[in-house]
Amino acid sequence: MSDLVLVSSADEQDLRSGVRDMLAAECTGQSVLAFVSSGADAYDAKLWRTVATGMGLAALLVPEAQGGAGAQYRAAAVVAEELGRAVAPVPFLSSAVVATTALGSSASHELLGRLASGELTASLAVPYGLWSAPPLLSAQYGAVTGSVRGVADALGADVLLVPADDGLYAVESAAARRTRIPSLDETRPLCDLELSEAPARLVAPLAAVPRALRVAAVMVAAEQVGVASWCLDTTVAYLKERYQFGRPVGSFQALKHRLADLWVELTQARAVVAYAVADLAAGGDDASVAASLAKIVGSEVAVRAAEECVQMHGGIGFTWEHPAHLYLKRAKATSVAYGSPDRHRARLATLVDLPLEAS
Amino acid sequence: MSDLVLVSSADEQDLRSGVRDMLAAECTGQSVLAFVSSGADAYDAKLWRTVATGMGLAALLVPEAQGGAGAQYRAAAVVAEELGRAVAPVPFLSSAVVATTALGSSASHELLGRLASGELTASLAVPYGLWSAPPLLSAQYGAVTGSVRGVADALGADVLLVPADDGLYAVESAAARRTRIPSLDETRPLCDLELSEAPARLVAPLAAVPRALRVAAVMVAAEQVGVASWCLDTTVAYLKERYQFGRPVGSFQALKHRLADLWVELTQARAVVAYAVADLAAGGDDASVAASLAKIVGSEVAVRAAEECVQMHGGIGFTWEHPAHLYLKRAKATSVAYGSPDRHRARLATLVDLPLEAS
Amino acid sequence: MASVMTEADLRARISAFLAEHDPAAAAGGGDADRLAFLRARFDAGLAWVHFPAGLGGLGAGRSLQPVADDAFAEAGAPDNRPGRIGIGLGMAAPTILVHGTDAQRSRFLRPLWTGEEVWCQLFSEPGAGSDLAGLGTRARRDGDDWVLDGQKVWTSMAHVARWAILLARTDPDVPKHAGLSYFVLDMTAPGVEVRPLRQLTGEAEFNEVYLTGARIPDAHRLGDVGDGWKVAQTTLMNERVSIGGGAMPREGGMIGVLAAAWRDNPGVRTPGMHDTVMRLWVRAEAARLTGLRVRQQLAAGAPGPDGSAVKLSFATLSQQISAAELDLLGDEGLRRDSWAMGRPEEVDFTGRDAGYRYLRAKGNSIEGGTSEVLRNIIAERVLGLPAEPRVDTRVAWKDLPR
Amino acid sequence: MASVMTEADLRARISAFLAEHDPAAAAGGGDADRLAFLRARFDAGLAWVHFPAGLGGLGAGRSLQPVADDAFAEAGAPDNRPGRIGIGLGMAAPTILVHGTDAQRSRFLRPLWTGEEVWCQLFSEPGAGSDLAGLGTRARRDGDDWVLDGQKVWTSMAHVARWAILLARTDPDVPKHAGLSYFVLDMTAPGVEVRPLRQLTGEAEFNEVYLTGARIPDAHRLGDVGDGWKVAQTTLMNERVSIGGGAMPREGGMIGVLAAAWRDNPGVRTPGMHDTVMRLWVRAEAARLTGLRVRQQLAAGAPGPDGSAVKLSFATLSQQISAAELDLLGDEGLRRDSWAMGRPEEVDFTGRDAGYRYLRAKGNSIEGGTSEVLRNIIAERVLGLPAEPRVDTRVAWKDLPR
Repeated sequence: MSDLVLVSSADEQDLRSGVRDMLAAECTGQSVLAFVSSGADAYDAKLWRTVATGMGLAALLVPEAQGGAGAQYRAAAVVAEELGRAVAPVPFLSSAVVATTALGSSASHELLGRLASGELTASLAVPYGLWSAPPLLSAQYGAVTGSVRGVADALGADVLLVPADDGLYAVESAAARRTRIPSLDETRPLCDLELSEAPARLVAPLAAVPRALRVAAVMVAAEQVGVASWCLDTTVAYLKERYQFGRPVGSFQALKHRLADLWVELTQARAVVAYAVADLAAGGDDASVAASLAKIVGSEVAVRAAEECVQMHGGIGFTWEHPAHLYLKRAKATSVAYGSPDRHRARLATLVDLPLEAS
Repeated sequence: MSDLVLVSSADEQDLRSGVRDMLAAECTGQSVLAFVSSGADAYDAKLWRTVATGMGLAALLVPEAQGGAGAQYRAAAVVAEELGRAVAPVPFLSSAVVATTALGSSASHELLGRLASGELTASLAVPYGLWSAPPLLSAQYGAVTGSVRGVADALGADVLLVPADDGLYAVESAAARRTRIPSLDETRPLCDLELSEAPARLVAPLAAVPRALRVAAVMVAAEQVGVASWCLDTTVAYLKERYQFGRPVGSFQALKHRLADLWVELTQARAVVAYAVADLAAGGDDASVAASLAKIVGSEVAVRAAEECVQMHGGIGFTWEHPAHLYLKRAKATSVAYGSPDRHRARLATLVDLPLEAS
Repeated sequence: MASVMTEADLRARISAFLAEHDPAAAAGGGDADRLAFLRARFDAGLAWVHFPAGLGGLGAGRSLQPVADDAFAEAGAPDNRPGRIGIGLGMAAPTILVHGTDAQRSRFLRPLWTGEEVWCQLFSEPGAGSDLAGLGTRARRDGDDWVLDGQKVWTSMAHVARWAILLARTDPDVPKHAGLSYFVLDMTAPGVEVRPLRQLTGEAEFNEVYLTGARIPDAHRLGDVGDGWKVAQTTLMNERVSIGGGAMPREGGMIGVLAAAWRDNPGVRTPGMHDTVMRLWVRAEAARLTGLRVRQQLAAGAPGPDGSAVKLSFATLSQQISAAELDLLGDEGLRRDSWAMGRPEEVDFTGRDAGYRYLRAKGNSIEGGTSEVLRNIIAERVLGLPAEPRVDTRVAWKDLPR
Repeated sequence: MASVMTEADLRARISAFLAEHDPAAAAGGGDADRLAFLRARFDAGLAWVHFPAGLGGLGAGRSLQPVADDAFAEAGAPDNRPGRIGIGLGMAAPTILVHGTDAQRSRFLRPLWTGEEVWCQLFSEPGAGSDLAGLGTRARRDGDDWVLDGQKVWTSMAHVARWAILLARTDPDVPKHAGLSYFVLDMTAPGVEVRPLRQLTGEAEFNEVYLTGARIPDAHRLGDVGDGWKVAQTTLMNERVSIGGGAMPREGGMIGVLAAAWRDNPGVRTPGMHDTVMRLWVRAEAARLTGLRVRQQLAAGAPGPDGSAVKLSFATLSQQISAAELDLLGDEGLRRDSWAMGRPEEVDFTGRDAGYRYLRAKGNSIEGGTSEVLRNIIAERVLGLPAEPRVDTRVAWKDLPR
């Protein structure tokens, strides 16, 4: 496994620049703030068109046979990181990563082509914090019944992928009752779902779910690296220009040391995520260990970076008008998404033979 | 419990000054270093005579009927703290606290008078890290057989108090084979004991052991506060006089903030230990919770303070010639003595109804 | 100078007062009854008993105040809603008492204590947070008035306050600490504009206050011109004493919320979270016992520096505990009650939902002195460590880089 | 400037060399055979292949060095015991290569590489640790010699070294960085006294070196008079690169020791310790992957600053992991093998007993640059945060407070 490539290729660097430039123009702290403050939409539809259709990024994990770009995990991770850096309110993670991966496990499906083009979005109907087996709804006679709490991005999705008795079913979202929950991170809103004999098609085996969750853990970790990296960069820039006591605040050693430690942690998180992504791209020999590692390290650095960002901005970091809180909320919410660090450490213990109980 | 007195009385302050002044003269960093470097003795006999007989401090926890001062927990804690501050190599904790408390549970015993006068020392023959039920030796026909590993201060003790089948037995230490262990903290040496039909007298019920361990946890925590407080004071003094970059090193903000945090932790440890001692003195309504709290908080602050002391002294703190390492070793060794913080947190969880498992 | 008032004396006075003024009737009556009762209590010297006679007190020892408060509470008397007038009680009043003229004391203290007039504090500015002495709001002398221009921020209660204590720069040509003066501002005066300041919880507890040619009569200056920094020390000292103060039972405050979440949700327990909860429980109990010990030191007349430890660890703990609660609850903890912009007059750090608690706790290490400033204070004033090299204390304020 | 040497070229040369010099015979023979083989390898340019021809190298790319080392190792050739001559290889050699005269290079590099002559480093002083540029050992010119007086400390291998690289003050009347010069000292010269420095583990890895009128010919000066600080940067840069460097498998290093202790001692497991072990396992694996990525960046010719992250986290982790091992083992972990004062020539941080590992790890955040200095470097050079106000850079060294 040590021959996996952990550094970016030139193509990946170009992709990163392209996405970052686009987001700098179309997804600023102020625009996300306006999106969140209005609370009206499920996601930023205009931005999503640019991301999905304009730049073709919804197709990254769709097999080529279904009109996609093939399983381009390395590219998808670059996109996830940049979208995290911008706390972009678009369903890339939920639709283009999680739902697409779940569907991709089935031999082929026409839905995939429509997801690849950005024409439709889909959401896997599981609780946002799910990390093990999903709660199963009941499926009978081509219809699904039951409820799921706290589903990410289901509010704006066209299609819901619902785990039920004997497989994963596709349901038109209009057939479900969806209740929006005021959620800690309004850039990725949650809603509760109620399905009552909703017409459904079997689209994949249930085994698709754990695989999708594993990919989700890695991609959300890439996103978290983006969140942390915005927080660190923004804090450093602010501390260079903010003067107190006749000095730039960034010259105070206690803050410098904390930021140095944070940078070390971020550097490590980059390496861990790079490893998990490279492992996925190479076929996933170490996928379970790598995914848990990435989710733990990514979650911890994102939360710490966002907390330091708020604290080191002082009063202004505590206001609604400064975007720091968007990152704090995203960081904390994604830290429990697809399993908290604590859950993943427990899983890892089993995987690496460090059990709590004597065997 | 909130009417317990957590501040020192004038008498306690006088006692503290007296013990501290004596130790400043008779137990310096250099003298302890010389003691440890020679590795010859089990404890500093001359110092112990001053402490035990000269100042009468071995009698503090001996009931008045046996020639002692009564159960003066508050005074004993002051002494333990000051002895910790000086990493004094004397068996106050093991003989005058642990063994004395264990014996004191019996109605009356002539041994107590001899311990009170400092004429004899005793050691409870349990592993230094014991925190629950002791390993029991076998007792038959007034003789005890078996072995115990890693007993504190047994090497220099005149009498061993040995938990065996049906009670606590007193054994002349000459009747045991004692093997000294090179121990992390040579100011409180450990040894292994082998007893082969050693003549023994039943002196107390087995219930004496957990009670002695509870008192031990509190008194070792007081000692740890003394260790931490020496480390903090010494580091602060050094950083005021040590210049690097044309400035006193103590003017560097990163170090200042770490020391401020350490001071906060020490302030809290003082309060927790004061509470545990006050509770003991008042009859021990909350003794189990208070002892575990004190042992956890005391252990953590002592280790942290000693580690910071070594680090902030830079190179000189890593040498044998500077006494900082004596405190580091004492702090780390006492952190596992009578149960590590981790063990005590587990116990506390049960005591305060925060169980891991669903009930 | 020992107080001549004993606890028995005080209790006798209170009994006599209550015999004459029916507490239950006042509590059950209208606002006017309530106010009449409070005014009478003030006039009887039973408001803050350690204040001088004639100003709501009896010149008694500070330690007797709980006796009075408890006695009135037990009798069912109406209180002055201390949560709503905390700035007046905790900061303005002690400052007016020490630095005010007789006229200022007589005018301000009684309606302050009864709650008729709410106070706010206009110190912080967008450019002067930790470095309060660097503030730039200008006060220019004009006849018998001062004319104010500038912007203040983080002002709780400004939208309901009648008066503000305010720090402004009267001389930009001297080093920053020397050019400040301290005023009482009428919040209803022209040129005072209050705007809500929404915070990351969604609520707007605080305000921004814009001063545009607002006038303050010189008679409302507290202390000498140029002595503002000294006067402000009295205010800030009292602020620090009041934060994180009250006595609490075991599992009081934020740790009680986490402990309840643990007990109520056996399904989400893991060994790792158990360790986290236990570590925090121990830290919280240690902090609580420290608070208890600090109060005993205060009562014994030996106020050690441990109070700063209490405020610092309060902030750290409330943040760690509220974060652990979210970790424990997982996605269930992400559900908020609402993001609507409320304007709460009293703040409960342990209230609402887990997300609110987590977010609100972020303010605890910023408001009332950042944790960083507090660590500096501990390092220098408690441990006696040397100050950093200063570049801002000998230069005229106007020449400082900013 | 691209190297012309390809990997295939290099392999061909090595094969040719090995055909002429029997590696197995050299390894199995006496010291003289061993030495003859190493000298021949040096003369063939196969010692450090990125060094110039004639100085043990071929002017090849640095990335080809592992090819040579692996090939010789596979062939069973004797090595130069790199653990024993690390200071020569890692610090003295690159400095001599960059700053030395031709005569110095010819004299010193060959016996340095073959291990005939061991080197040590005389930089740190009791009064100059983190602030190395503040050092006070004086070098006074006397004819063609320099006369040295002062005390150096933390010198590993001084008791077996033939040569030392040494930094001394040649001009105390200028600011501290400007008054230093860099020398090569003959450790066998009169006036050089080496005393073992016992450390808290009980061992004496290091020495103190007292210089009392020791003489150095001016021909053994490296770089110009007054340029010592600049020359020392080459040395220190190479030191940092070499610390915490080697590739490791998962659970290599200290974490493997802790994991084994966990697996071997089911009786001492608790949920709390499990959480600690898992947290450290994750951190160690993250640090390992970071090291892997740093090496890939280096190989790709893009040496990012992540190397400082590796050294800093190595120190933190080795301390936390060794502490956790003691916590896990309880009183069994307090049993040491011995407190006797050994004089190890090579150090294994993961060796001996748990107590040794805990104590020795304390040095990891001090030796080779404290963690505090490393954090300053990261903050200023990587993050670009502003320096603190400096009080020591414009004053003559002799006038600095100390």
